[in-house]
Amino acid sequence: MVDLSVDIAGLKLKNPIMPASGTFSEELAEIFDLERLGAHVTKTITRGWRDGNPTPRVCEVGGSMLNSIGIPSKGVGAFLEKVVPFYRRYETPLVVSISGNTADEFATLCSEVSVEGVAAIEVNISCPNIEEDGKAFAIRPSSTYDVMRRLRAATDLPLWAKLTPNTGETPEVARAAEEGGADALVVANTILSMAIDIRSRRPKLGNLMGGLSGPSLKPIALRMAYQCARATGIPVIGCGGISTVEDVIEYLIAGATAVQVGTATFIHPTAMIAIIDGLEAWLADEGLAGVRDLIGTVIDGEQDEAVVFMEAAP
Amino acid sequence: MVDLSVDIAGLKLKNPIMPASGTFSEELAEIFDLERLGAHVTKTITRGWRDGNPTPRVCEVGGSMLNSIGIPSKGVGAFLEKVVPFYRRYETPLVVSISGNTADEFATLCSEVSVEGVAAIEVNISCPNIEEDGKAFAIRPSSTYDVMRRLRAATDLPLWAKLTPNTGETPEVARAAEEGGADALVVANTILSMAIDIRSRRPKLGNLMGGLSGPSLKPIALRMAYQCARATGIPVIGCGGISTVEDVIEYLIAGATAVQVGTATFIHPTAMIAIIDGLEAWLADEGLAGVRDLIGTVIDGEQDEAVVFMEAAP
Amino acid sequence: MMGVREKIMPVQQEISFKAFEMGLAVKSNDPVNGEYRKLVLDAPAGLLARCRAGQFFHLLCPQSGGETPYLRRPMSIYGFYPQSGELHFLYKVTGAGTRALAALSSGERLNVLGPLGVPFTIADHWQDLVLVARGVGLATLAPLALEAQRLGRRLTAICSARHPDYLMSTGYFADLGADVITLTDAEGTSDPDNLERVIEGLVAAGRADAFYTCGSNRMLRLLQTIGARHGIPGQIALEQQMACGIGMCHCCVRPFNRGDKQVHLRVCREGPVFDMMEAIAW
Amino acid sequence: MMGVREKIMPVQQEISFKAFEMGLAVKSNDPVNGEYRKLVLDAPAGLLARCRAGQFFHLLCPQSGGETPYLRRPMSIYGFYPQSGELHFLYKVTGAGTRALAALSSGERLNVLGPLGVPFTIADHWQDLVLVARGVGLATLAPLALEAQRLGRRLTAICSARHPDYLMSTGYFADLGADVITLTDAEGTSDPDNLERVIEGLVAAGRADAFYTCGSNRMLRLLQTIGARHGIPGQIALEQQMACGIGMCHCCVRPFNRGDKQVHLRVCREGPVFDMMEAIAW
Ligand SMILES: Cc1cc2nc3c(=O)[nH]c(=O)nc-3n(C[C@H](O)[C@H](O)[C@H](O)COP(=O)(O)OP(=O)(O)OC[C@H]3O[C@@H](n4cnc5c(N)ncnc54)[C@H](O)[C@@H]3O)c2cc1C
Ligand SMILES: Cc1cc2nc3c(=O)[nH]c(=O)nc-3n(C[C@H](O)[C@H](O)[C@H](O)COP(=O)(O)OP(=O)(O)OC[C@H]3O[C@@H](n4cnc5c(N)ncnc54)[C@H](O)[C@@H]3O)c2cc1C
Ligand SMILES: Cc1cc2nc3c(=O)[nH]c(=O)nc-3n(C[C@H](O)[C@H](O)[C@H](O)COP(=O)(O)O)c2cc1C
Ligand SMILES: Cc1cc2nc3c(=O)[nH]c(=O)nc-3n(C[C@H](O)[C@H](O)[C@H](O)COP(=O)(O)O)c2cc1C
Ligand code: FES
Ligand code: FES
Repeated sequence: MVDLSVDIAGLKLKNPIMPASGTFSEELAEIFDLERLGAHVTKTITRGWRDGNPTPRVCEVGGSMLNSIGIPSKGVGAFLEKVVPFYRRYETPLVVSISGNTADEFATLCSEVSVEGVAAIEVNISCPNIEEDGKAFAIRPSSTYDVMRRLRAATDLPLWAKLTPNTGETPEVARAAEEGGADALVVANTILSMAIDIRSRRPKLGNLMGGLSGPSLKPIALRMAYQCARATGIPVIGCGGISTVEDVIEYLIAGATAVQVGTATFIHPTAMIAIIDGLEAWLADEGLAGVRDLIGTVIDGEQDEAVVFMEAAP
Repeated sequence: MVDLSVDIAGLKLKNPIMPASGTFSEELAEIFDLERLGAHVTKTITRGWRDGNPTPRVCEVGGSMLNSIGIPSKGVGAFLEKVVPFYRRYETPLVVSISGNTADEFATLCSEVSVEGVAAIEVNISCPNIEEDGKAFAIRPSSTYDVMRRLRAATDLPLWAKLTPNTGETPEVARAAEEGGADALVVANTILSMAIDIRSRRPKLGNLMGGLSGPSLKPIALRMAYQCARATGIPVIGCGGISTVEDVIEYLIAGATAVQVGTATFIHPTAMIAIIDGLEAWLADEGLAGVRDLIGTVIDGEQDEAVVFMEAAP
Repeated sequence: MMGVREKIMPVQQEISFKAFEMGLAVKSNDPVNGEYRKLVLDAPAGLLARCRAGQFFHLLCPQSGGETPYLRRPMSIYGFYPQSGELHFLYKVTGAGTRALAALSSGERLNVLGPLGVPFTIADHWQDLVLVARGVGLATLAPLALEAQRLGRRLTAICSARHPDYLMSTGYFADLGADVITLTDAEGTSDPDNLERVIEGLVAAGRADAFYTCGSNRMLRLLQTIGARHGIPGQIALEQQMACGIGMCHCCVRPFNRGDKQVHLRVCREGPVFDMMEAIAW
Repeated sequence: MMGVREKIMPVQQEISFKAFEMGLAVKSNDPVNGEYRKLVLDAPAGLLARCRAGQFFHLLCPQSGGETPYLRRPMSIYGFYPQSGELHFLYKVTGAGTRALAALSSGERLNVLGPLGVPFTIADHWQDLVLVARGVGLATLAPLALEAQRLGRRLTAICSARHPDYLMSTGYFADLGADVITLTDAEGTSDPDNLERVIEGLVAAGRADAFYTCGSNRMLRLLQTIGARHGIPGQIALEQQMACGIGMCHCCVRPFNRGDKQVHLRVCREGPVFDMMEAIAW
């Protein structure tokens, strides 16, 4: 029997496979037993009620997708009343994703969701920081550090910081999150993209732009996961374009301790189950004792990160 | 007869289709008549001789590719002696792509290549700025502005600034390039990515990381082209993932005045010719008088750019 | 690689599985007329037993002719026949996904996810049903005729099309004992004024306890007006771009009037069948 | 959409077109043994007339079984027969691209780009040629036998393989009048020491004016040693990951010794055939 369990800053998961925020909800329990997952991760909520973006909120781009759901939210009250209790029936740890447009609001929400039944808080700092120039907190190291300090002070639960690919400073942002108090990094959110219908000359999303997810995102998010694992000492949870066991193995080798599966669940609702079974089989075939024998085993010749970054730019 | 010609800051092109730097060279003349192209764009050169990166320099990722060629260069002397004269046989304007790791070296090279037979200079500011922290000039507005000022002072030829997607500040960088003296923007270069061979546990590129190009890049680069066209008053040359006429039309509608075709030429060496013919046929079918009737015709409800950016982040 | 997907999952204590992902064999896939095709799949009895009129399946269209549709495509259940073990879809070829469907030949497998969504309901006191359909809307409304027959209700099917050649399913409705009224653009009978006259006639004759419709904006407005005028309720099946199809992603919302508020509801989950009076024309 | 691609381009003044992109029909595609397959394409005379031993084509492998190979795959010309209008490839199924090739059936079309690269050369005073091949290296070296026969040179073909069952093309070489020496791991005859003995025997017999080899590092080292010892020249065909295949992208470089410098040369353009003494073992 191979050991699929991993440890994310003290939180033990029975396997390293969990859903990505916004691509998972209670409804999936109608398709398979959610107890099989390594963790449950809820859609990002905000404190107050929000409507989300205009439709269409989704479109297809060459084997991947764009979304501009925005963050429709019923608010923290409804969340604590309905969503958290639903997940109490499972032993699987519950991770709650939150967001806020100001550090204040964000921190308040963070303490409000620090309740029994919540095992960790994922802070979606890819959302706009409206106190500065409307750019996501996680675009710059300084705003990342500032908001993480505030969030750290607001809860004793493990804090997972979810980074954005819309930055040129991934290692610096990762270090800023660690210094600000993050216990783990979720790498990464979607990358800002666009598609236009050439017949109507309208953007395919009601919101004009949206986030790219699915297979096209994988090489970008994998690079970020690798950079973050090297740049920090905290666990990295890889996320972006995972749809097969091979994708998961690639992330683990790159240095991720666990992974999140997003868009793939839209294509195959049981994708995560297939991946968990497949990972177990693959490890057994390779004669490995467990997932932990795979994590961070990339043979990279210990190249200096800065040099690597410089030289890779064409 | 539809009019395919476009004007890039005073430089008239017979059609809006040109190759992307690094994906084109004299050798292509053995496959079709290079006179058919809107412009010729050479591989980026540096002042001195450079070796380029370790092999493998290329790998495939789900319907796209990564490269870490680096910038092997024979230096400016060899370039002026061999390459520039080759293109003199064509009437098609020659655009020379240059790069440098310091503003000084970059500016010197810029004046050195300002010779007869060169119609415009494309400055690849996606290369590392080793005077700062090794990040590409075009990652930040300030370093973009500084290097563009130096380059502007070094030549009277039209300057095209080639931007990078490895930034969270595309509109700001675009404005900085314009203010620094760019006559046009080339949007964009490749995005930093990675792939690992799960059997050998080695990165698939000798250089560990490399740039993603091809179809996966399209929604990202299209978004940037749209942002740049809105943020500045100078022409935008779209680049990233173009392989069909439909892709070109999408970029033109988004606001690009011309486009560059890169990786698609590796798959079909005559891709650009097919696109030029196809564009002419499509315009005729639609009853449009010329390319210029298409540029920037996206119906975007004049949404405020900052808001759009904020709301798109999930 | 993904072979485990069709494995039977252990039953959970409190939640029972409602929708299934499975590969079904194609029995036939033939053109109905120039624009529409009917796809017949071989489906297990257990799956067909769960199907209801108005629900849909989310179809994973295969790669075909160099095109690779990525997201699933929602398709209404056009018919489900536990006796013959068949699941039917009626579809219009519009883009990459439906082109890929059109390329399926007998014996090939199609991965389907369903049944999904909220079905039509027929209240006990709705004895006379009126169904108003145009184009591919028929696909969604057709199984309602079966259900009406099963419950012994009378049904009038008003079928509208561009041209008499494009009228579909009229024989199907007639066979199930429905009164069929056909209206076409070519004959000049499908305009809103005439449609209104036809429906008002049914109302006057006491043949309209409830309306059922689908898709068209113009029809929705008209039926809402007539419904409000006479206090006649109704249901409408709506469409929206979807990703997950099961309620997770909130891609597929539409606005509805509920009381004095506007609410956003998910077409895949709270729909695709909605209260006709709450729906908002677009 | 891309239909114009195969249109004939206007001839330019100073530059003539050397390589062509075209779709060729598959005549056959059969297994040669467990690991290798032979692909025979129907090719126009004009294209075959340009082919030379040692050159390669860059193949656009189709989508197949859910896999979508993106970049082209380089394959040596295994044979070109203007009389029968055939172009042959011998390939080993290793990954997505070659799996897609293996799935091609007669009549389907394969998009090829070529012929590309620098061919083998046979200097006038090289009367006795020695070819040393293992595995798929045979694909590259085989057409050299044809050329040798055409020029009336004597050829010794040393064919090495894991097992006698995996020896390929020995009949082909023999038919062309070559002396064939087979060495296998299974029989314990393929080790470097024995190979060296065999080659030294040929040298001693005056049967080795030039060496031709391909791919293997171990063989390169051995032949360089023997070559240096006796002043015998040679050529080697090398491989490298490629993107464009025509010299534009600089993906495919390898280091070579030239004078006292190391230079980087493109396998697709300055190669795939290089001077054996300049090549650097890896
Ligand atoms: C609940 C529901 C039931 C439906 N039932 C039927 C039916 O029985 N028969 C039928 O022919 N069509 C039906 N449709 C519409 C059908 O889903 C679309 O025609 C189909 O998705 C088009 O896919 P495509 O790839 O061919 O077209 P494309 O235009 O290339 O599709 C591009 C994207 O847009 C989405 N899309 C395009 N049109 C629609 C639409 N009208 N509704 C939702 N998404 C769309 C596609 O799913 C895909 O993601 C139904 C839609 C819904 C929501
Ligand atoms: C000039 C030249 C001639 C060749 N001739 C032959 C031949 O006649 N018969 C034959 O069986 N093989 C030959 N090869 C090797 C052949 O190109 C590879 O086996 C093939 O590309 C593998 O593709 P794949 O998708 O099946 O494997 P994958 O491993 O999935 O390929 C992944 C990527 O790596 C590249 N790649 C993998 N192996 C090689 C390799 N050895 N050389 C270059 N690129 C590689 C592929 O092109 C692709 O881009 C030749 C290579 C070169 C450079
Ligand atoms: C429809 C949709 C909604 C999403 N909503 C959220 C969200 O609310 N919060 C968040 O942090 N990420 C959200 N994401 C991003 C995903 O969590 C994930 O980071 C991204 O999709 C990349 O993973 P994937 O390629 O596996 O989908 C959303 C993604 C999608 C596709
Ligand atoms: C092999 C390769 C080499 C490249 N070399 C350069 C270069 O030297 N300078 C440059 O500015 N961009 C270079 N690029 C980036 C391309 O010019 C282009 O911006 C990018 O590939 C995106 O376009 P595409 O998706 O059409 O390929 C290179 C790209 C590739 C694939
Ligand atoms: S399609 Fe995902 S919620 Fe409806
Ligand atoms: S493969 Fe592009 S230069 Fe050789």
